[in-house]
Amino acid sequence: MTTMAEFLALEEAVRRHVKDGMSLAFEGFTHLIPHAAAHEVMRQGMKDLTLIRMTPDIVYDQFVGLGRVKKMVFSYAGNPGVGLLRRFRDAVENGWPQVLEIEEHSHAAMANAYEAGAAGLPCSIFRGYLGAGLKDVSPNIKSVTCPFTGEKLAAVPALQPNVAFIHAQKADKKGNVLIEGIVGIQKEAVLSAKAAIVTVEEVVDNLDSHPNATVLPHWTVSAICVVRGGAHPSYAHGHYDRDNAAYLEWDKIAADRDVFAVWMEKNVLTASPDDFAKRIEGLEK
Amino acid sequence: MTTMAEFLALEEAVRRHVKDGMSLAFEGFTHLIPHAAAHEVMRQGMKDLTLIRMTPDIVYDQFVGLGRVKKMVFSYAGNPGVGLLRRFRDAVENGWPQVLEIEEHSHAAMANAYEAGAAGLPCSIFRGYLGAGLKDVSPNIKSVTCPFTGEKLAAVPALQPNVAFIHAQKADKKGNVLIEGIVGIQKEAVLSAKAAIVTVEEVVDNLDSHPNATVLPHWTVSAICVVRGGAHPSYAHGHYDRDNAAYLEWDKIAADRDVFAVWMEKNVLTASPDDFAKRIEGLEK
Amino acid sequence: MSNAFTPDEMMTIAASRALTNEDICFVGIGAPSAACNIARLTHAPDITLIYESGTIGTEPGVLPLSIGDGELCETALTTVSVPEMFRYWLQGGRVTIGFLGAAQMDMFGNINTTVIGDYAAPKTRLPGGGGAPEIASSSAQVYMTMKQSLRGMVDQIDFFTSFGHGEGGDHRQRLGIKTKGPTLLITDLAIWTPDSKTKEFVVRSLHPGVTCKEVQETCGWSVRYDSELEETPPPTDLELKTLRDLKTRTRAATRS
Amino acid sequence: MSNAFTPDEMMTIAASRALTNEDICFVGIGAPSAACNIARLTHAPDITLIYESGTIGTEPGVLPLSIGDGELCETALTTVSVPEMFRYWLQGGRVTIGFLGAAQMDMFGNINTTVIGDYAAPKTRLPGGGGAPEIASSSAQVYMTMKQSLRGMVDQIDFFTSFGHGEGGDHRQRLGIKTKGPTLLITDLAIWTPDSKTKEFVVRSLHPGVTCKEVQETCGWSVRYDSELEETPPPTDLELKTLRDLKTRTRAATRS
Repeated sequence: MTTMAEFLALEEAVRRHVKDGMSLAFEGFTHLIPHAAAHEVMRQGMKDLTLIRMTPDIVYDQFVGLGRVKKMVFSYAGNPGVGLLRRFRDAVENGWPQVLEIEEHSHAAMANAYEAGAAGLPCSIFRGYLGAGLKDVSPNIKSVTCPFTGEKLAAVPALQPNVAFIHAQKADKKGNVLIEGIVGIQKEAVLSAKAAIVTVEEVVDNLDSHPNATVLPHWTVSAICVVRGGAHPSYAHGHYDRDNAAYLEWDKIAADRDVFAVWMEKNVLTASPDDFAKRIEGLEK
Repeated sequence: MTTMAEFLALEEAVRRHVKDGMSLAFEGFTHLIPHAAAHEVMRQGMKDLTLIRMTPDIVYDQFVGLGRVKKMVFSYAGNPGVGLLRRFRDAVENGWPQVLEIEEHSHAAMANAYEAGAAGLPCSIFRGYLGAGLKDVSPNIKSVTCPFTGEKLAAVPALQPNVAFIHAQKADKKGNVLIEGIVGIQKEAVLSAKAAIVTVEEVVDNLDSHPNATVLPHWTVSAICVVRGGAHPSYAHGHYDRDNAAYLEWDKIAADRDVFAVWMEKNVLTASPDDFAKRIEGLEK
Repeated sequence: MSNAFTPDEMMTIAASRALTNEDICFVGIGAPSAACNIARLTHAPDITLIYESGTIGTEPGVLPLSIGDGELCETALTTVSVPEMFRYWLQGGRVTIGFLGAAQMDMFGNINTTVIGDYAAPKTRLPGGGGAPEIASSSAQVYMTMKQSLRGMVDQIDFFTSFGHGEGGDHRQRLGIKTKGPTLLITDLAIWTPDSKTKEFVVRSLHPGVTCKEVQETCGWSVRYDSELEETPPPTDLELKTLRDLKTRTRAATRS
Repeated sequence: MSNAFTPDEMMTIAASRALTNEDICFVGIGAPSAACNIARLTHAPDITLIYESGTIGTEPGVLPLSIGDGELCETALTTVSVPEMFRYWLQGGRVTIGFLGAAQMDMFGNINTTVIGDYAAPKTRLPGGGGAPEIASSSAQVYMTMKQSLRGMVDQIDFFTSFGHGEGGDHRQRLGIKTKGPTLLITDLAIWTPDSKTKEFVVRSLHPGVTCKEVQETCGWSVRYDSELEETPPPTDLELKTLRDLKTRTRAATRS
């Protein structure tokens, strides 16, 4: 995918690039989780989504609880440092508010699958799933035999989301994006996707980082949206800390269908991207 | 491979880790080429070597001209910015001073093969060699069919050198190694090898770099040897420039078997690692 | 400081003792993370701790709440991408100890963190495997730590999230797995290692004051004991102080 | 400055004109590198230049001597590892133009930089393919530039280092190659593009003062000309000054 970054309001970026039935990846490995972008998609009402993520957490619990998700592709569905995802459980165990199809992998498999997507390959091979049960329940885990050694390796298809969303610390004025700290799978998510929307803390004249820092050139990104605090309640290395109370609170909110609905209405469905800046007050570095 | 870095004199590191008949990779992509380490191996007389490198240049021309190389595995054998490698040509075209077996790949194939070695896989798959002639002359280029799409992909076996040699800017006192700038294939070369010898410009208290900089932990390195200027006539980003005159001069030295022999005797076989510091005078930053 | 200690503290400290300065340890969150950091803060200052978020050689001052806390990156030697972590560092065979917790395990060290009940229609949907399937097969050895309970230590796990010794014996070799698998289990009551032949976990040492009866009452399979059963040395003052200080620092940091 | 220009200068400048601000160009060393940088310094300041050493979005002040000069890294937006370059950036389908030189090519844009003579017993051993085999198949299009000579532009190449249009026609599609392959050849005498059907390179434009006879005398196959043959516009003053300044800066930097 070669594209050209446009600076857009988040509302407009989502309106232009996201449609019902698409596969979306909101990536972030505990760090830099694109909450603001996900909330905007929730507000605009897109449904029948396939949501992809290694570590779906609160934000996917929210999508699932709202009934927007047809299928989830993932490797670890938990509330980090807290416990289980209660809306996700309700969907899988009780089909509420609707049945949720799942495609489950290991982290190694998902990481390899994104990597293959970024590399333009149809699949990835790795030494994985040895003795593990997932390969018996997932049709997307196959094997390939090494033509040199005869070793049987696991194979998974490349991930190629319609749209990848990430949150990053900075973009420069041309739209080049810098990610620092725990960089996770974000570069691969962007490079594997057909379109990529990046929310950033700030736009600067010059990225001014290390020659080998993780930078996404502007022509790999479809839209850049400035949303200060857009990763809240997760954190942005060098900008603000994780809001741990919010993660603990989520466990209570998500425990009850009605409490969840009320909370979502107030904090997501009738809120705006601008609200995130307030949420990081007191957490800033 | 898990090992523990020892700080050694280069002479001792080579003596301990290198033996006749081994496969050695001296890596560096124009930048940070480990000339000093290669010269030490030449001085200690190891022979019947399999030399692996994406871009064998002057230093492999020297090994070949000395008759130490049984086989060369490579993807581009040239004198960078100058032209052909004349000792290499003499070996391939005339079998002088001895017949040279070659295993030739594309850059993409070699990069993938090192990557597979670093990743502990027996082979790598990629979209490569389409219509290209090398796959008809190399037994180490096979194919694998994607189990999901049916696409036929190229496959090459992992590279797993006995010893990898790289030159780096810095090590800290524990032996952790920092590489900055054009990092090439050096990390993969070290991680794919059974042992790794790293020459460095200097040892510092603290690497003090970017969180996502290219760092090799001390337990991935067998020996660290301080050799200031050890990449000469190539360059070390932040330390000294390329000695372009030396590359041009090599074209003349290597053009003649006798001139080559005299030059090697004086500048390599009777020289020492300490000579490199003098060679970068006037090129330093 | 009181000399009394909780079973939880004994568990963490006993687990920490198994680690050495030479280990490259792939750390699971929770109990494994505490044990690994106590080792680092006491007898194994040079141990290398790796978290799957990409942080290598990390030295957190407080216990991370998640696998990707900023603290892990800020104190790390270097932080790599997640695909690199799984490809070069775990699959590359560089990890000496994979340290895992479990929701459910059996006597052969097979682990379930996926579902309670049937996979397609689970009674309880758990988070899933995350890194565990390949940590279990690619680490040179696997250490495990969990609190004993009849729900946790079961005769039959509901799902093979990650493979320990399978049905026991040479089951790993038969599947072509070259690593050792689970070689140590530390619970809040005892230290277990596998029988060299059957690979069934056998109690080798009881923590101070623990009885065989308590071990059996909290374990879903029929427990085997070493003929020369030992008693785990109690926590030293240093170990206990280090653990409690770490927990205090962690609580303070989390609250702030 | 003289208005006179050399064929070499005309070649570089004509090649530079084919590039646009939107291009992501994978740059071969030598003539392609000069053309790409002239484009960047004249009409296409926003072009993205990538060199296979890992440097992305590089803006060298002087022409690099090699594919991995420090100048390329120092002026780059970012520098990635070589495996990442070939996997994510080239194979990932992000390159719009692969710009290659050649030692030997045929009328279908197939390139040989491997051997003159037989592969197993060559008359002349050349450097080999380097990045070219996959640049030729993974870039959306391939531009080529070389000086004409009977040794270089031959009826049959000795080795298929990289694949252009093979035997012509739909040969690429038959091999499952989805990219366009060579779509432009700029020599010191002319501008060539492939026949839409046969894929044989056809001269579309002669550089100022060049005759068809000169083109044929320096080309090893029977040359076809466009029925509406054009004349290449001569270098503008700005183009010529930019190129000469760049060469002067490069010479000064190399000498120092």
